[in-house]
Amino acid sequence: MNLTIVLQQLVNGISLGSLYGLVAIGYTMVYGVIRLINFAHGDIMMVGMYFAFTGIAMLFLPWWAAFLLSMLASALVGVIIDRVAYKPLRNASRISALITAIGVSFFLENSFLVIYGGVPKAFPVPSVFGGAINIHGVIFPNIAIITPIVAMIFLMILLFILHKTKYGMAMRALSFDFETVRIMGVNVDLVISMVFAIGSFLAALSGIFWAMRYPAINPLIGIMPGLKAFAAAVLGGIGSVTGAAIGGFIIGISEILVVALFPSLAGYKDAFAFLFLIFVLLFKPTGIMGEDLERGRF
Amino acid sequence: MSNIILKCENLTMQFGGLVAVNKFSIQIREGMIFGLIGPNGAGKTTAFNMITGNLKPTSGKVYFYDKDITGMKPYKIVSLGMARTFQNIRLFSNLSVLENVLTGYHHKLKYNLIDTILRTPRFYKYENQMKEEGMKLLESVRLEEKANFRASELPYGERRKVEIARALATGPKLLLLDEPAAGMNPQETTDLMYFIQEVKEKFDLTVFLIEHDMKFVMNLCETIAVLDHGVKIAEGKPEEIRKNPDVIKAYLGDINA
Amino acid sequence: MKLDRNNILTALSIALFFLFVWWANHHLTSYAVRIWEDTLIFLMLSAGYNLINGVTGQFSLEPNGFVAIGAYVTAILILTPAQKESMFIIEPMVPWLANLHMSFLPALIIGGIVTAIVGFLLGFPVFRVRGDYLAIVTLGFGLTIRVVSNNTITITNGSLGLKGIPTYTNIWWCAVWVVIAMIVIMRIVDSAFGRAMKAIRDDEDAAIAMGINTLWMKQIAFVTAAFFEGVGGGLLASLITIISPTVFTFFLTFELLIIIVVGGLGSMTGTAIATVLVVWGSELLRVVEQPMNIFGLHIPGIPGMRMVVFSILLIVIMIFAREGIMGQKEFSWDWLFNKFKGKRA
Amino acid sequence: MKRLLSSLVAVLVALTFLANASLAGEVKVGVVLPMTGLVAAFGQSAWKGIKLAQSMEPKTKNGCKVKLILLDNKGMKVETANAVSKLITDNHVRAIIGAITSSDTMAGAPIAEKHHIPMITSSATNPLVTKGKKYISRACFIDPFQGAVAAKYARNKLHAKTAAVMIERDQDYSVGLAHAFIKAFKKLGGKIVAVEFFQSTDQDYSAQISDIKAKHPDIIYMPSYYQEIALFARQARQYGLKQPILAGDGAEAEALIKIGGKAVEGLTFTTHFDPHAAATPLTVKFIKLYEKKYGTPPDAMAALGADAYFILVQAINKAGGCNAKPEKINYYIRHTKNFKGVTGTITIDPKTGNAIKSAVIRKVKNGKFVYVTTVNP
Repeated sequence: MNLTIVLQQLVNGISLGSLYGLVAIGYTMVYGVIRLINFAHGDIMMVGMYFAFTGIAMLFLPWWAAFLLSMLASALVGVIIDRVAYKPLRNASRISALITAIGVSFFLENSFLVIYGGVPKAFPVPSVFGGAINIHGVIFPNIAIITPIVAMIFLMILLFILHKTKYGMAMRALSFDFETVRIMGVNVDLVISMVFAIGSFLAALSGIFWAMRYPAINPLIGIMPGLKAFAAAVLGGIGSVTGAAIGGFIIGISEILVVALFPSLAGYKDAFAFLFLIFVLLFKPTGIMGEDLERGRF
Repeated sequence: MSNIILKCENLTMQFGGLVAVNKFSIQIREGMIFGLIGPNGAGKTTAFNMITGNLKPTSGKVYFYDKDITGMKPYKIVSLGMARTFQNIRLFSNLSVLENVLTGYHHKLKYNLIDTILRTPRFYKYENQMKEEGMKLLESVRLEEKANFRASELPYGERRKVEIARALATGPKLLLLDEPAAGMNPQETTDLMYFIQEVKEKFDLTVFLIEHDMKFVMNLCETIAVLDHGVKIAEGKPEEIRKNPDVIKAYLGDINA
Repeated sequence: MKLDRNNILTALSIALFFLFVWWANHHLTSYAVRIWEDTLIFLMLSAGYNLINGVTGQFSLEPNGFVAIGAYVTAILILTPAQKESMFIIEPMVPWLANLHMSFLPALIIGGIVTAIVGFLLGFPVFRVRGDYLAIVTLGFGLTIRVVSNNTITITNGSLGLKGIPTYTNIWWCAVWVVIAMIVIMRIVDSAFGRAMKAIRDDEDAAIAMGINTLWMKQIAFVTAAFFEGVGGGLLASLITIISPTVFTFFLTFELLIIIVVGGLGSMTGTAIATVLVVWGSELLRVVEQPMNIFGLHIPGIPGMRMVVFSILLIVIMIFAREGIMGQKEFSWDWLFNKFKGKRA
Repeated sequence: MKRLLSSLVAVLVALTFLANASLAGEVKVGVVLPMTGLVAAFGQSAWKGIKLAQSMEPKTKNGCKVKLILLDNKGMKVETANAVSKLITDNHVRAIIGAITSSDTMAGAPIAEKHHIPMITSSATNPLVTKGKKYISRACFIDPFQGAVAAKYARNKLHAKTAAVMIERDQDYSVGLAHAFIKAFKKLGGKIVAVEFFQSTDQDYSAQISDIKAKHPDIIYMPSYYQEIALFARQARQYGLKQPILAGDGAEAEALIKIGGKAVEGLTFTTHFDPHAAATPLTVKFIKLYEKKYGTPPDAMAALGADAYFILVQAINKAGGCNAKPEKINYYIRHTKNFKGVTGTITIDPKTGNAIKSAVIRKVKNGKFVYVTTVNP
């Protein structure tokens, strides 16, 4: 194992990690405001991929238009899911909501299976994102470099929204106290919808970049990254947006590096994220950035 | 003089940088009704939780009859003879009133899992014995007619009584009540006062209660301690406390409100 | 056991159940018998699952892991050494396992016990967390079991799985085990242990304050569930004759979850009704995936519709009928007689 | 709630009867395929092939319609067993086509065997599928043969001395085929320098690629499915791994080229048939109709599905057409000799039920699959 390979893998891990991070943000924000593990969040990634696929390969839109429309449509799907399936359960037990979320996840997977079939689709990668650059023998695929940059930009925009706009601040306030926010005259349901919209928008973004990195998509593709992103969200301290991003990086980088350094453990790769998760929950149940599991913050 | 049933020595609880309770020390003698008062957020419930084992104190000691119970698991403390109720009544809402009481017997259960599965004579004997005891207990608090009601179907005042009965079922020597009168109207409060005195006599208890309602405490307790910002600022007989300038200062807003 | 009215009636109804099994075995098509076998095994799995999820209120997602362990242990024990030798083509099996061979009953029991031990050991770390975190951690356990069974090639034969497992399982094995499971579980529920479990479900902190050792009660529920899920896994292994890591995916857990939710979290009676409805419903729902002609109208089959229907069903139940069929209520003879008397009066 | 459920059940029961109401003059054939789940792609392909084959030959000798009853096994073993059981005792089918994967087929096999109903699988290549069974046959060759063909090609044609093998650890297909290849390659004097593992859900192979790159093998053998192969090839080429990649029949799908793009250029694989090597007149006809109906050339799954159907119908005809008994159908399936099918000339060994047929080697050239050579057994 020489230095070039380690460097190469590191870049690879950072880009994978930023994809997990983008999905983890959605988990963490939804958990922050309504205390629900949105099981279907990973599937929104898949929805984003298929929407973008439809836009490019079937409607022949330019890629940027297809991507943007896909993210907006996925945001809408997220909002609809919340309104139809989760909202009636706001006052029910958290377990009821969680079971419903599992149901929604299965519903999304299977309805896309019915609509698009189980055959993996080839995701059309725009040429800008293809190719690789070679720096002194170290090879960096373009997508691996673009991904973290895009993720960073969106993270900055999100942090700006959360800290500088009225609704962003309402989102943060919601994670502390529902009633106070309601009294303050903010439309709580609207704020929750916005949280779902933002989370789903970012999940779709992540999905699209995932699909350009691994351009074969199928209806079950969101499950694994979704679970790992959830582990990342907990690792970073659920409720913390920055924590989610950091958790994503940790999971992504360690996953790639462990396989690179110990190839014999490659078979156990999918269990790593969960071992991390269990470890964190057992020894530091609040995650890296979080303070208290029962008290969310952004 | 009777024995000291509960002794706290310099109990301290820190949450992060925040000191919720600072060097809290008290002694409670057998047969007393002891009250702990203080404004909202003074650290009363935190102090309670440290005594009952729900929270592990940052430093300090708790003794129950000279036995060091600091940091002991709550269910073990219960079996030593200390039971509690909660500020916002926490009954097992889907269980019947009788079943709620029966859970109190659990720590001295006399049959095991094998008896349960094989339904041995021992199972029937002790199960029936428990149910009889439970009914007797309910009779003594005049709730026998509600035995088969679901806990969530009872009116508020009765729920508090069931919660106390449930605590009594564990066979306590010391009963800790966390704001028993919270959320009650004056009539219910008066009833509760008599009720607490009655069970104290009947079950030969020592009672340690937290309360917000000054009148309730003044009428019921023999000794009162006052907590403010995590620090004990006074202790004494009701009339002494009433006159204590520190207490008046700490409570000013509250009393006048 | 006392010979009172209720116990006699219970014994009679068990006899009636076995009579039904005998009748089914002789008069139903082998397809119907097979679905009944599935139904009974699923009933055992979901009864255990409901003990931990519904009665004790610890929402967890591990059954696929438990079923896998039971299935593997049982399969390894009932396969002959010769079969194992011919099957392990990548790497030979570890010798002490390769030479182990026994009959079905001890194999099933050992399968259950091993699963119970794993459940016991797992209980200590996972019950340190509550609520939705417990769900995720146990979900991770199920996934880990799959990853492990894929990688411990000298024990599980990796992805190739175990093939040609002798078929001992028949409807009688399933029926007897399901009766045992239901009796054991319902007796636990109807005892001080069951009350303590329900107390934990309703309010864990209050349960602790009542002197209940909550970890221990959760462990009893978890280990009991693990035992029966392990035995169920063994029955399943011998029924389908071939197991591999892909048999025990999260999908299995999802099916059990639907069952206990439809039946009512916490009600074994509900679980029994729901198992029959869901397993048979799932078979009948095959119709929606086949092309149909209804009054001359041709509707092409839509593969995958079954799962869509099931997931919608789950969501609808959670939103509009969270209690399921039975809520937390149980059928009991007393209830039946009271109802009877009430109508007369 | 209760009322809702019971009425739901009642409707379902009614629908079942409607769906099952059969007409006279039919020969019912069950089809068990994964139409949903992780391997749905193969099931859906095979179903296309089977349906087309049925439209080409919808009737048996005496004018009976072949009625296909498709059940989805979701790619799951329990479901497969239930589906086979239902087809036999509920639908009274006389033969079954299916399932796709070896393990699913093996879960259904004991039931078909017990009821003496012939079952023919289009694509289960594991040798154990038919082992010791009297009623299970297949239209495809078996893994040891395919692995040996690949090893021979690598050693003799590509003159490879060393090979790296990429194994999809949780696919018995991949593990079995890799095992066969390694054995044959070593026997021919080759050396395996690296064995790398990955999981079905993996999409990132950079770690394995780095390791292979360090070992400098002459070729890379990756017996896996097209999606994984295409993603692997893309990443391998991106990271400058230039050795030829060799694969098995799982590689054959249009999606391989769509996903892999330039990276799969030159990729070589063993498979069941090649349209351009037009083995039989049926091949030509089938491909033409397939392209007309679906707009793409058939993949191996479709072609094999069709062959399973054609072999079965031939056997039904020989066994008497309309009134053919399952036992007799089975006899004629097992005595299929020099049948000119879509995937070539097929003979089924009466003793083992395995198809004896040639393998084809194809490669990707200019974004198309092209014929390389045929290897006879």
